[in-house]
Amino acid sequence: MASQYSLLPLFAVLTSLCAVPFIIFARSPNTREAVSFLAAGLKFAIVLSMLPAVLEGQKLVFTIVEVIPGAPLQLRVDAFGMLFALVSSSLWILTTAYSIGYMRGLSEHAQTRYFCFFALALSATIGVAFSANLLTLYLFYEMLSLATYPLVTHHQDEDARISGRKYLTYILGTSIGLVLPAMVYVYHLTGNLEFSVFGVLAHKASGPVLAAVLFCFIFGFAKAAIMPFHAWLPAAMVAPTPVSALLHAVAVVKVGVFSIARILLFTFGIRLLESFHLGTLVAYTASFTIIVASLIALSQDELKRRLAFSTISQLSYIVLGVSLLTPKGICGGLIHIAMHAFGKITLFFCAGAIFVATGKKYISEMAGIGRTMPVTMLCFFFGALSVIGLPPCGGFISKWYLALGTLQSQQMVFLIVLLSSSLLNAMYFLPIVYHAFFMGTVSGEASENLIREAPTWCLVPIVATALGSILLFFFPGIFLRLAALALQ
Amino acid sequence: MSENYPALLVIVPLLSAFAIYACSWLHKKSCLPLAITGLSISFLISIGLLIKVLHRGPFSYHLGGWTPPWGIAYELDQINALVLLAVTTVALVNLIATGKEIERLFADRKGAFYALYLLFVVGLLGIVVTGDLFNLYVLLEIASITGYSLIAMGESARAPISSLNYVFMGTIGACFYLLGVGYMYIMTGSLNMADVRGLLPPLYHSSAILAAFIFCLVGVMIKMGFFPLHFWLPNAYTYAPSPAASLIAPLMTKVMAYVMIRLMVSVFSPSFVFSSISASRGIVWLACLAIIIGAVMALSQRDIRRMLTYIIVSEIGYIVGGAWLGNATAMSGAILHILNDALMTLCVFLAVGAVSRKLGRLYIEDLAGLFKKMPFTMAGFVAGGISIIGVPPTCGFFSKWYLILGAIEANNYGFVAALIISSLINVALFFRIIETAFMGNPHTAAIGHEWTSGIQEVSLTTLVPLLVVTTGLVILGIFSGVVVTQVIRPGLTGVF
Amino acid sequence: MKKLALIIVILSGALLLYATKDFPPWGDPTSPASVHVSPRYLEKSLEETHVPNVVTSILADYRGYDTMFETTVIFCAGVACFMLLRKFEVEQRDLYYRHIPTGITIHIKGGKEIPSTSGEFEKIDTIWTPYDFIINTVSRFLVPFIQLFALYVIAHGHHSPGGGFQGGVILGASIIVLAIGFNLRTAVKRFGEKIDGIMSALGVFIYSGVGALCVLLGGQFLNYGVIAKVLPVGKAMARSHGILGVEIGVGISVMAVMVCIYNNVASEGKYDEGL
Amino acid sequence: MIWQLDLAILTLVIVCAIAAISVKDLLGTAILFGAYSFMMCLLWSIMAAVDVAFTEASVGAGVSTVFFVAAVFRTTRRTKD
Amino acid sequence: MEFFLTHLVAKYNFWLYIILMMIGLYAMIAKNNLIKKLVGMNIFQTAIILFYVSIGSKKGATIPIIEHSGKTVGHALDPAHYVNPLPHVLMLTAIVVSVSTFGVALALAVKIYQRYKTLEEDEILTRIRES
Repeated sequence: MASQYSLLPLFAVLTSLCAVPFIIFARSPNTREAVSFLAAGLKFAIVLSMLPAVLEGQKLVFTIVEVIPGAPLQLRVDAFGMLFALVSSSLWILTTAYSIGYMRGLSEHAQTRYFCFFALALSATIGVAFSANLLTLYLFYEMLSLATYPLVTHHQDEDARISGRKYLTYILGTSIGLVLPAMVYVYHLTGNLEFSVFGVLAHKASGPVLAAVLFCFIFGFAKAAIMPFHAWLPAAMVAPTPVSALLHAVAVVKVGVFSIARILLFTFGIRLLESFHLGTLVAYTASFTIIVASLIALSQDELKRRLAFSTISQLSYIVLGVSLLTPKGICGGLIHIAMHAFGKITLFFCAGAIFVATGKKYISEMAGIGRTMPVTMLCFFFGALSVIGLPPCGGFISKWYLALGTLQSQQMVFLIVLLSSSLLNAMYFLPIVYHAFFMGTVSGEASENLIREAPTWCLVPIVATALGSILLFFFPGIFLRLAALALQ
Repeated sequence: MSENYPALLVIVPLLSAFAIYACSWLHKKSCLPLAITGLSISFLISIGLLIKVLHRGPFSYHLGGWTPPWGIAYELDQINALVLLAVTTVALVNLIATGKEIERLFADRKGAFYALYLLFVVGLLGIVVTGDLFNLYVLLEIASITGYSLIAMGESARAPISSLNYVFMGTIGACFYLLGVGYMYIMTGSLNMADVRGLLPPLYHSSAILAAFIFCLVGVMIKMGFFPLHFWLPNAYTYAPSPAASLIAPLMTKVMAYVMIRLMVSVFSPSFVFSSISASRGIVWLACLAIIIGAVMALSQRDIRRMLTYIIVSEIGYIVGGAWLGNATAMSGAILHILNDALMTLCVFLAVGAVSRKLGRLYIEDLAGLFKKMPFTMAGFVAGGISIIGVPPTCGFFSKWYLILGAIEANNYGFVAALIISSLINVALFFRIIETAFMGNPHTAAIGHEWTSGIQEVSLTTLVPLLVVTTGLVILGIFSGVVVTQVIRPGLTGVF
Repeated sequence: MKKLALIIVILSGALLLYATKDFPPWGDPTSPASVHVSPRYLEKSLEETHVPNVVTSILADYRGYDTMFETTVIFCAGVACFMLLRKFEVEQRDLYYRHIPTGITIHIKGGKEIPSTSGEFEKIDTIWTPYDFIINTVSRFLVPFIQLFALYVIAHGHHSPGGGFQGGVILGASIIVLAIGFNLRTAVKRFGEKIDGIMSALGVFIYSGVGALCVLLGGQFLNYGVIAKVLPVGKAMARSHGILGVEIGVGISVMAVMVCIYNNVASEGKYDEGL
Repeated sequence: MIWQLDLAILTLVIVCAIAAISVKDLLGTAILFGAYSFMMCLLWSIMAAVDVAFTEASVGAGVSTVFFVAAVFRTTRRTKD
Repeated sequence: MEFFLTHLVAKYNFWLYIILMMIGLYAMIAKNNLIKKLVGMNIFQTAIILFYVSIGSKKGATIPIIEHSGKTVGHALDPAHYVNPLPHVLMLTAIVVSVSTFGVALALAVKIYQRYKTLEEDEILTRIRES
C-alpha cells in the first residue's frame, strides 16, 4: 500500500495547538470563541482534505523526529485513524458551539482556561488518531490525560477535587503502571513499536506472556473504561456538560477504545490473536462489562450518571466487536465508534440543555419536561434510539454488523450478550422519554405550558447531532468503506 | 586557541572568580556582570568542546606540556563533554535567574558569594574533565568546601549545623576516595586514569585493588547521597539559601554519580566491576530500596523543598541502579538521566525558589490558589514535575525508558517495579501540590501573606530562565534519541 | 551511637588490614610506586627545570595544576570564613579606653567614642591584661626576622625544603604574632582587611595568570617552557623562573588567607578585638 | 634510622591522638592536637619527607593550633566527652 | 615467627596509620562535641597522609633533593638513592586541603555557637526541637 510523505497530518495536529496562545491572549470573549471555532473548522477541513487520498488506499506519513531507535515520533494517516479523526473533528465543531452556549448560559468562570485546554485536548485526540506507532500514541494519550484534568476539575470545588483525584489515579496510574512496562517489553521483544496489519509480535513470545502483555494494554488504557477500571467515568460527571460530552462521545473514552483496537489489530495482529485464542478472552471481558454496566445504569437516577454507565457498556461493544476478529465484527466495532459518538453526544447535549434551561439533574424530576422542551426531548429520543440500536438511527447499522460478526465467529454467547444488552438499553432509556412526554404532572400546567427551550447556541448542535445520527442510518457508506479499508 | 579549550573551560571561571573577589573590595557593582561573563564564556567553550569531540572523537590535553603519567592530563570524550555542557548550562541559567535574589540576600558580601559560586562550578567542571585520580580529589575538595559555605549561608538557624554535618560526611567521603587512590597508587605506582587502567588487569585478584575500589565507591556514594549514606543530604539542601540550593542540588549529586560511572568505566574495566566482584546485583537492589524509600519519604514531607531533596535521593537511585545493571542500554539510560535530572531538578528548584521569594515558608498548604497568582512560575513547576514523573515528551520519560529497557534486558524485574512504583508515587507527590495550588483559595492559606488581587509574578529575570529550562526539558526529551545514538553510545563503545 | 561507631570502625579496620596483606613491604625500593612513575622525576628534574629540590619541581611544574587548585582551596577557605563570619554592622556595646600617660582605664557605656583627636587615649579589649613589656618587645623585634625567614623559604624553595606554601604560612604567622602580642586592632591597622582580601585574590591570580600567559605564548596551560620566548633564558631556566613566579603567588595568597581566617575566627568577624 | 627513636615517636603519636579526643577540656585538646601534629612532623622527617614535615610543622603544629585556640576562645572550653 | 616479622614489622607503618585512622573515625562518629569531631576528622586526614608518606619511603634512601655541582649532576643519578617524591607532593596538597577544611569547619562551629550557645550535638538537637 502506497505511503506518501505529507505535512498535512502535522498541520491537523498543530492547528488547535497553535490556537492556544491566541485563546490565552485574546482581548474579548468573542475573539476567543471565534478563534476556537476557526481552529475547529480548520482542523476539520484539513482532515477532510486528506480523506480522498486515504480512500484511494494511500497512507500519509510525517516523521517528526527519531526519539528512540526504531520508534520515531511519527504521524501516519490510515483508514482507521481517518475514521476516528473524522468523527472527533466533526463533532468538535458542534461541541465548541455547544460549550459557548453552555458556558455563557451559566456564565461559568475561567472560560479562557476552559477553551485553551479544550483545544489542547483536541490536538491530543487527533494526534492519537494519526499516530503511527505505539510510542507516539502513548505520548498523545498522556497529553490528553493531562489536558483534560483541568476540564474535569473545572468547578474547583471539593467534589471536583475528589473526582479529579479519581480521574488521575485511574488514568495516569494505569497508563504508567501497566501500559509503560508493557510497551517497553514489546520494544524489548521486537525492537520497534510500529503499527502494522500483520502485527509485530508474531513468533516473539509464548502464549502466557502475550496474554499478560495484552491484558496490561487492555486494562492499561483505562480510558476505555473496561471494568474494573471504569470508576473514573461516573466520577468525572462533575465536569460541565460539554466536557462530559467531550469525555464520553468525542475524545477521551473513544481514544481509549481506539488505542485498544490499535493494539489488538496492529500490534498483535489478528492471526496471532487467533492462534492463541486471545480474542475470545478479551471478548469475554468486554461482554462482562457490557452486561454489568447496563444493569448498573438501570439503577441510576441522575441522568448524567445513567448516561455514563451506558457509555461504559457501549464502549465494550466496540472492544467486543474488534476482539471477535471476524471482518464483519471488526467493521461493526469500528463504525460503532462513529455511531455511538453521534448518539451519545446528542444525549449529553440534551442533558446539558435540560440543566441549563431548568436546572434539573435527576430523571425523577423530568416528568413532563417534554412539553416545555419538545425539541430537546425529541432529539433525546433519537439519540436514545441510536444508542439502543434501532432504526432509523445509525446505531442500528453498527449493531447489525456486530451481530453478523458474532455469527461469523460462531460464538452465540456474544450474540446473546448483544441482544440482552440492547434490551437493557431500551429499558433504561425509553422510560425517560415516556415520562418526559406523557407522564406530565398536570398540577399548575397553566404556568408550565409555555415553551422554554435552552439557548439557541445549545439547541442548534443538539438538532445537528440528532440529524447526524439519523443520516448515518441512511448514508453509512463512508464509514463502512473506511472500516473496510482499515484492515487491508 | 581551540586546542586549549579544555584548560580554558576551567580557567576562565576560575580567573573571573578571583577577579570578582578582588572587585568586591574596589567596585561592588561589577561583580554580577563579571560572573555572568565568566560563566557564559565557559558555556560557549563547553559547546565548542562537545562539537570538537563529536568531530574528532576523544582526545586528551596535557597540562604543563608533560605527557601523562608524569603530568596531569585532561581526558575529553563524548560523555563527559555532554556532562560539562549540562554543568555550565545549569550554572549559567541559575546565576541569571537568581542574580537579583543574591544581590538582595548578600548585599554586603556578594563578591564572596559569586566567587564561591564560580569556584564551585570550577570544581565540578574539573572533576568531570580531569583524567588524573588525585587531581579529581583536589577539585572534589574545592567543590565541597565552596558547597559547605554556600549551604551554611541559609537564613534558617539550622543551616550551619546541617552544613557542618555535611562537612563531616563529605570529608569522610573524600578521605575514603583518597585512601582508595592511595591503594591504587601503591599497587600500580601511577595516578593517571588511563595508565592505571592499563596496569590493573594483572592485579584484579589482589585484595588491595578490591579494597581500593570499595573505598573509592563508598566515598563517592557518600558524596552523592546514595541511599544508606544519604542522611546528610535533605537537611543540607533544605536549609541552603535558594540560589545556592538551585545550584548545588542539580549538580553536585549528578556529577558525583558521573564520577562513579567514570571510575567503573575508565579506571576499572566493566569485566572487573560486573564479574570479578559479585556486588553488582546487591547494589542494584540497594538502588531499588533507594528509589522506593526516597519516594516514600518524599511523600511524608510537608515542606516542599524537603520533599524535593528526597526526590533527589530516589533519582540518584535511578542513576546508580542503571549504571550497575551492567548493560549498555541501562548505562546510557543512567547517563541520559544525569543530564535530565540536572535539568528537571533545576527547573523545580527555580520554581520553588521563586515561590519562596514571594511566600517565605514553603509548606504545601501555603501554595493554595497559587495558579491564579503566579501562573507562569507554577507552569514551570508543573512541567518539571511532569518530567520527574516521566510523561512524554518531557525528557524524564526517555531516560526512564532506557532504564526500564536495560532492566528488562538484564532480567532484573525488581528494578522495573521500583521505577514504576516511584513514578506512581511521584504522580501523587506532584498532583498533591498541583491540586492545592489549583483548587484551594489563597485566603485560607496557612500563613497570612496578604495577596492583592491579580497576577503577581516574579521578575522577568527569574521567569524567562525558568521558562527556558521548561522548554529545554521538552527539547531535550524530543532529541534524546539523537543524544543517545550520536553521543552517548559512541562514548560507550569498547566498554560493553 | 558509640556501639555503631565501634562496629563501623572495626569493619573498616578489618577491610584495611585485609588490604594490607598484598602491600609490598614498607620501604621496598622495588615497589611499583618507586619504580613506575617517580624515577623519571628524580632523573630528569634537574636538567628539565634546573630545580634540585624534586618536590618543588613536581609541585610547581610537573603537577603544577594540582598545586594551583590547592592554592584555590586555600582561597576558598579564606573567602568562606569571610562570608560566614564577617559582621559589618557594629552593634552598640560598651567600650574600654586607657589613658596612656596615667594608665587609668575608662569604661564608656553604649558605644560612644572618645574623639580620636585626643591622642593619649587608646582603645583596649574587654578582657584586658596590662601589656607585658617583654612580650611586646620580643614580638616587635621578632616579626621582621620571621618575615625575612619566610621570604627566604619562598625564594630558596628550589634548593631546600620549603616553598611558597610554607613561606606564606610563616608570613601570615608573623602578622598573627603581631595580632596576639599586641591586639587585633594594631594588626589590622598594619595590614588592613581590604589589602588582605585583594592580596588573597591576587596571589592565586598570579599563579593562574602565569599559566594563562603560557597559553597566550602558544604553549599549553602552565607550560612554563614557552616563557623562554620573552625571557632571555633557556627552556629549563624559563621553567625555573615560572616556578619561582607561581611560588610567589602561592606565598602571597596563603599569607593573606591565613590572616583573614585568624581575624575572622578570633574576632567573630567583628574585627574589633581578638584574643 | 634509629628504631628506638622511631618506636618512641610512633607510640607518642598514638598517645597524643587518644588523649586529644578524650581530654575533657577543649583548650587541652587544642594543645594536645598541636603536639600530635608535631610528633607527626617528626615522624615524616624521619621518613625523609622534609617538605611534608616542614608544612606540617608550620601548618598543623603552628597555624591551625592558633586557629583552634582562637575558636575555643570565642566559643567555650566546656565539653561533655 | 617469620610471618610475624615479614607481615608485622615490615609493615608497621601501615598498621600505625590504620590505628590512627580508626581513632579518628571513631571520634568523628561517636563524639558528641563538634570540636571533638573536628579533631577526629583531622586525625583521620593525617593518618591518610602518613599512609601516603609511607608509600614513598625507601630503605636507605635520602631526601629528594639532588646534590649537584652547578647546573648538572656530577655522577649518574640512581633513583634508588632518593625517596619517592611524588607522594610528598600529593600530601602537601592534602595537608593544605585539610587545614582549609579545618578553618571552614571552625568558622561554622563559631557560627553555630553564636546561634545555640553550645557545641554539644545533643543539646543543639534539643534546642532545635524546642524551637
